[in-house]
Amino acid sequence: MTVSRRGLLAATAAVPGLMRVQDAQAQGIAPRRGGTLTTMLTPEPPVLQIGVNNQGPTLVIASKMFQSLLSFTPALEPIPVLAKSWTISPDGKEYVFTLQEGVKFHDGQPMTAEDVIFSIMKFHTELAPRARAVFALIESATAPDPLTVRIVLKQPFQPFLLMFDASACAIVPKHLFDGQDYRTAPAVQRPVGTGPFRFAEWQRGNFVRLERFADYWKPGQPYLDAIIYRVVPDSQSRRLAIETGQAQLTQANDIEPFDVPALRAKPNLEVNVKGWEYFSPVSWIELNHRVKPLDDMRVRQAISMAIDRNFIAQRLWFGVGKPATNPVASTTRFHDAGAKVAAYDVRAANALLDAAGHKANAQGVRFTLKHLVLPYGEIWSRLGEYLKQAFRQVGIALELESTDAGSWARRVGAWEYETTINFVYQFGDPTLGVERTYVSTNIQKVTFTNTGGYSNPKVDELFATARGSADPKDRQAAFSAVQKILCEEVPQIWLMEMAFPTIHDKKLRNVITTGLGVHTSFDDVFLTA
Amino acid sequence: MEVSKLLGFLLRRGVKAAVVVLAIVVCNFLLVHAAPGDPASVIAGQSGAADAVFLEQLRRQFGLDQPLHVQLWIYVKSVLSLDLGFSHRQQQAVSLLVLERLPATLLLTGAAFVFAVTLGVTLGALAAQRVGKWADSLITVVALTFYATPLFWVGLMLVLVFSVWLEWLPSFGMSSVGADLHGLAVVWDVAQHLLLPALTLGLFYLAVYARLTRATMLEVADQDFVKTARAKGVPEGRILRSHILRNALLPVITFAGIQAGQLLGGSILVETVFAWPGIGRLAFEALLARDYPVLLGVFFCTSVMVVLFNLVTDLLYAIIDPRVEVAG
Amino acid sequence: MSLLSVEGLTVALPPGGDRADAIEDVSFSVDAGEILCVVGESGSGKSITANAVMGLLPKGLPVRAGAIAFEGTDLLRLGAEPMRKLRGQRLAMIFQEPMTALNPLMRVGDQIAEVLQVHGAAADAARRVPELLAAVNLPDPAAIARSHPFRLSGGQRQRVMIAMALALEPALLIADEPTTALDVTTQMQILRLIREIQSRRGMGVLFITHDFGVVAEIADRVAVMQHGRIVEQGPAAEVLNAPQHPYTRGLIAAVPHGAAPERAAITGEEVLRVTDIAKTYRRGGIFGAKAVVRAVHDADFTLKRGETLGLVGESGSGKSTLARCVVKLVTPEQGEIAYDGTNLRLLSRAAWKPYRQRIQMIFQDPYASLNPRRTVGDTIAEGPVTHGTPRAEALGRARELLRLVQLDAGAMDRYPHEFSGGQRQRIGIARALAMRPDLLIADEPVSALDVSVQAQVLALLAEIKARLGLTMLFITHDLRVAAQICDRVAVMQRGAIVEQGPTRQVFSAPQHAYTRQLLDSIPGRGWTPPQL
Amino acid sequence: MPAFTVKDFWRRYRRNKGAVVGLVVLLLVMLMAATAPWLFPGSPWDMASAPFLPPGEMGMLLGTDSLGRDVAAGIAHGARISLLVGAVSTAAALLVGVTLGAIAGYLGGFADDAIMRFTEFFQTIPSFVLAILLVAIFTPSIGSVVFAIAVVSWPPVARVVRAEFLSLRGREFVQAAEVLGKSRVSIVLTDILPNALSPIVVLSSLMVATAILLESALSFLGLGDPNLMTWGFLIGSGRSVIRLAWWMSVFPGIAIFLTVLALNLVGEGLSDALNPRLARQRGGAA
Repeated sequence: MTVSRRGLLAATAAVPGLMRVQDAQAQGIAPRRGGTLTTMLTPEPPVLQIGVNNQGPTLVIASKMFQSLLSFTPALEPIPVLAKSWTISPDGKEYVFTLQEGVKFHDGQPMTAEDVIFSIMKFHTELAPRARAVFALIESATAPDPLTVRIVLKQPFQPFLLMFDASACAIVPKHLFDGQDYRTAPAVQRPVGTGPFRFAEWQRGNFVRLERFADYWKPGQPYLDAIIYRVVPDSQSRRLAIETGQAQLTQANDIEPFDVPALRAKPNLEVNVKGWEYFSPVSWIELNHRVKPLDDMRVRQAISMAIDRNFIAQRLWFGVGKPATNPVASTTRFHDAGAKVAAYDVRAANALLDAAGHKANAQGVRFTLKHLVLPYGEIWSRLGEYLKQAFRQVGIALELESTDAGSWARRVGAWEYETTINFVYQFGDPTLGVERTYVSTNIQKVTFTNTGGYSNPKVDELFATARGSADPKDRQAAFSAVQKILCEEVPQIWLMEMAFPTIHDKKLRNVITTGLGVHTSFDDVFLTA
Repeated sequence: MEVSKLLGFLLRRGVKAAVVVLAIVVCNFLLVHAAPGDPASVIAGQSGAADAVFLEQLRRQFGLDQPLHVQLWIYVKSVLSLDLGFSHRQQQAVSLLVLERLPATLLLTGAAFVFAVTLGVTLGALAAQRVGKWADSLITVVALTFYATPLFWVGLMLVLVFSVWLEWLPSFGMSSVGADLHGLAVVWDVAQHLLLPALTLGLFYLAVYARLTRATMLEVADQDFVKTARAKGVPEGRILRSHILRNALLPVITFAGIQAGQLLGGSILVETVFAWPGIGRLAFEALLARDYPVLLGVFFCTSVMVVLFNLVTDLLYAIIDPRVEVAG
Repeated sequence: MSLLSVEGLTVALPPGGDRADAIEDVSFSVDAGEILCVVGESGSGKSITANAVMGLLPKGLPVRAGAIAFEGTDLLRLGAEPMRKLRGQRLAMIFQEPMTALNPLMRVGDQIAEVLQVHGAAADAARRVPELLAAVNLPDPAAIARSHPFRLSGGQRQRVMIAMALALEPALLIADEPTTALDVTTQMQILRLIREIQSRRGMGVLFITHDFGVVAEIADRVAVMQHGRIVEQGPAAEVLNAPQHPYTRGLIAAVPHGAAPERAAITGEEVLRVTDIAKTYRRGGIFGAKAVVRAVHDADFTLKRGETLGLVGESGSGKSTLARCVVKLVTPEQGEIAYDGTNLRLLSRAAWKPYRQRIQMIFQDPYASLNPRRTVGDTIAEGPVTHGTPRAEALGRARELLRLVQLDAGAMDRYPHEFSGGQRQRIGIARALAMRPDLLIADEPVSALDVSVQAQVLALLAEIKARLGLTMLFITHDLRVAAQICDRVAVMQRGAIVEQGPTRQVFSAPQHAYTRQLLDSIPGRGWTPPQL
Repeated sequence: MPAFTVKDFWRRYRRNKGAVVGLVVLLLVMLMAATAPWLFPGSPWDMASAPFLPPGEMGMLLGTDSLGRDVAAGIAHGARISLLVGAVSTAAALLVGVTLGAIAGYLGGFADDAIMRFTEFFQTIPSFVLAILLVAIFTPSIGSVVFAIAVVSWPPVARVVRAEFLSLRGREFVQAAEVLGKSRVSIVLTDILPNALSPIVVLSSLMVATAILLESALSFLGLGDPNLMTWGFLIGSGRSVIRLAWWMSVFPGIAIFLTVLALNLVGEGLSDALNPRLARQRGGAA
């Protein structure tokens, strides 16, 4: 399986987005120009410039204004966006992208290879940690002509193309940023991209309004006149808004899982949990290995066996998302279905703990652990309460600590916790999104590194092999081996392959067409009459 | 009250208020910075990816690499020159952020305040007039009910009834976005959005005012000068209006002055339930994101408002009650 | 036909009161051009009578029987609206407390104008208000009319009240203790004013008072009330000089005699010497304008063992402040308070403590001077216990003291609210005596008491003083009381002692103009209560 | 200010029917709190049945919540914490408020000025915002919630106590105590404080009510102690599913409402019974 061939294949084939429109047309529904999409946003993003801020809500809005070279199908195949086509050298080190013609920024300036190179080499490299790590591998980036970008890597890096989604490497106008402090440049307040919608108005605390970009490079598109993102901090108000038709779309965290069944039952609404394949967040109980007895593998295994993941998926998330079996999500490349954590078995868990020498006291308590509840919404509090009960069954008293986002991030970053919940985007490839949590070289006092402090030289070695190899087969072998080890040693207790419900009015079409779901440009989204 | 006296009073009170506000600024600064976590770690925690360089960059940019007393000194200096600082998180001047949100809060709290005071005083007066009769009992029971019910609960119930079941009023927001309204239509639109939150916020205080007015009216009605008025043959209605009510309003005004400032705090809950884009929520979100300059800006703003309200109250009091010298 | 004729008026008390009716079978009449004084002690029902005539009885007090005929109309059968129209127009009333009887938020002129407005004479207001204010001898009527009540003195306010009452030239003026809250000099002015206006206009006046001096000063006829009944009525001269009813006789006997008896000069050694004391009150903060009140200055006096010195003066003259300086309830800025040669002013709180046993104080208000949450026994024993006397012994002494002040020993375990005003004052005296003091400071000890009780307490004080050989500093505003009890008096005015000397000498040959003014203002000074 | 015997007091209190009802409700709530471990053995966090059971189904009197926990058990156990939070934070606020108010009112002068400026300062910051800030700083736990509520509730106490002390300080019986040579501490504790108790008692009953409301508001914003079952927590977790399971927030809402109402009624009854002016009025005799 080579990416280059698939990429070329995709490039020469029809664009999937358009295919969907054609599907619609085949059903007798012509894309209709006009109409304003009102949707919501939780929480309100601080700025709308990708790179300066890469939080979820920022990505949702900014992906309408900014584009990158590629996008990805649910199976994570690349789809051409600003890159019309591309080739990859057989040694996996040289990438040549041919850009779309006639692409203009919202300020009317044409987008050229210079903008692409600036975005990669300067803008994102400086601003974004994720880009910085990968783009450090680039030896040179040149523009033989205004519509061609040639990138040479120092070493092969097979997941390289996955970095060219708008969420990772949005193409920004060089002429508005070059020579300035990127974070404070005026363009940050009035974002200028190449996307189908341009920034119109932002009343903080109230709404963000995007309007149709008339000079968009796809003729006739986008179909919508405007998109309004309303800031609605209360989940019940959001549910009301979608129910009463005040909004036509909800995404990400907008709707709490327990509201999903009721909304599924609404005839005018469609509930979709697809569109998160690129991110594929996996949630887990994050254990701090520095805290005894969490350094004991048997204890971790016992805890893992004490958790009823089906209960969590069904009762807490109401079927949005599914139980995790493995550190690599089933939607991420190189997932090995053969590697599985031990099944839910309270008796075995108790036996394991007995064997590990943790005797229960008179109250039936073996030991006490603290749990820092993830402060990202009520559902995580419910999860904490469930875990408290589940741990109790195996004689572990779990003491909940609630906190706010500020304290949570600091404490996890400073390793000042015993257990907590975390969920992490996988970005399509274990090298990009899984490795960082388990390799000992990434034990740092920063969130989203190996904050748990797990260390296994064999695991380090396997991840390194997979990272450096250009051959997917070798990578698969290494990843399979590492998944087996991790399932055995359970450095973290994986809970769910998460998904988020995208709920929209049935009149709204083409909402989820790629593996990025609502984080795409919406240039083919339309409202039927 | 002569003009020179008034000016002197304003000057004295101004100086005093400035000292109080400055003390609050310093205290808030220390309090806010005592909270664990900083904006950089929050951003890192929410970006899905971070590294040490990233954190270091952010902290340097936010000025968090300086010692705390230096940060405090810089902040106090800038506040003294009426510069509330810059939110690096939102890439906006704090004064802009706060001013952008302030009108919404003022509208909400103002409407709730006016509603609570006018209706509360009216009901309280009515109850006092009919003390012991069924109207009094009814008003007392209603007032107690609102007084004892959690604010957010009232909000939820109102939404359930008026937005969900009856579908009369919008359930959240301050205006219909994108409806492209002009002139009076805008006012009407905002008024519709305003009704439920203002009612929610106002009902509690309505109860307070009703009870307070009733109690003070009964107290005043007992006083000698009311008897004097009766002995003069003044009709009961006039006694109520120009003798009892006027005197009973004094404690109501005092209370209103204190409470107007607290209203800003109470609006956080209502702003959350109704997605009202005001400074209460701005502060709450800023707190969660450790956006110190914004949080401090809101605190500064609210304490200035409270001080202003107190000043207005004192002036009003001095106008109504000649006994009060505006001596500070 | 009388202007006002009350026949068999009975007003019920709510159930649970100490008697069934507030007033019972009250009959009297007032003619035009006549002043009828209704006199009686507190609780005798005199105010209720007045309020019944005005139709201003509180809801809880219904009229049970009787008739009130005013100019031939039965007021009790009159509807609310016609009654209202009568009030202020034909019937007017003034009250005891000029401080609270005016609306604090309304200009004085407006309050007077209101009477005219509500009775359909609004057009006259602008002209009449200054006229009325002038008629009650207020200076600069226009300025007064623009003032708020708080700007006026008590006397001025009472004049305003009278002006308001007279606005529509009523036929009957009801005055409910109109001078009780005023200083003697002001009281005399107001009494004269009422008398003068009444005779000029031929009004009928129903004058309620508890003070026989006032009665003697102003009354044409007198009705004496006790426990809600009129026990005696008749022409003033008759009732005052030849009272028939035992109650009236008792009351009149209790009135202090204005004349000071001849007393032997006290020759004991000097106990207390107060020199060069100054106490100044400052108001206003750092930013506020300062107001300075010189409460005491130039008030030197000495006190010999066994002597009673009376400090007399009107309210605000500084006599209480001076007394409080002596016991360090107030700390003067300068001066010397030499007690047995020690300057008390300079002593610390701890160093003062031993002197607390030797200098004690009796307070004015029998209701406020006892801790309501403490039994009488504890109250009396508290002082000795504080100074180290064993509790049992202190309680034993308290029991004795109760007997001394003529209270039952059963009072020990009861609380102050179960006692009458006079009884409480006795408890206060017992508390002071429990310390076995040799200097007693009595701050208006009888001014809050009814006249009969007042006489008893004064007699008790005199007896105890004589028995225990106490030295006493006696503060009073009532010159008749001072005359009766003091060996020497010192007259205070605006913080300074303007004259002092043996009581008889000061009373018979006052040197200072102010002293003369005070003496002239004693109500009923022309009347010598008969020896009964 | 007259002192009352207990009998006297009860006679006056009884006259206010609402206050009697309030007292009965309050006693019932206390009884429920006291007997919760017997009424609903085990932890209120236990999943007792299927989630989202409406009231009455499968033996669940008040229904179950999103994890199948018994709402009735939650309310009974929550009563303990809500009352505890109310009582402890009020006690703490009283301690601070009474101490500061007493010092300010009794000593006057500079101490008074300094304390009152300090109090004003606290009253200038909107109290709810301050409470949120404090809970966030000290991380949400029962301790920090109680602390935050106490910090924002003491200023009114200090003001009331100061006013009382200021007025009582000048009373003659206090001066009498002074003249007897009693120490300052003894005067404050035995002469002034007992006579200032009435308004303090009335105020505390209302403060307990306010504290319960504040705790629920903090929980509503997700700032409650995650280990403790409180009414605030119940509503906080129930409000987002209010349309799916109305009983989850309605019943704890009613519990708060009734308790707060009862406390208010009791407060009013106390105020009537302890206020000599009112008592006199109702007594009738002029």
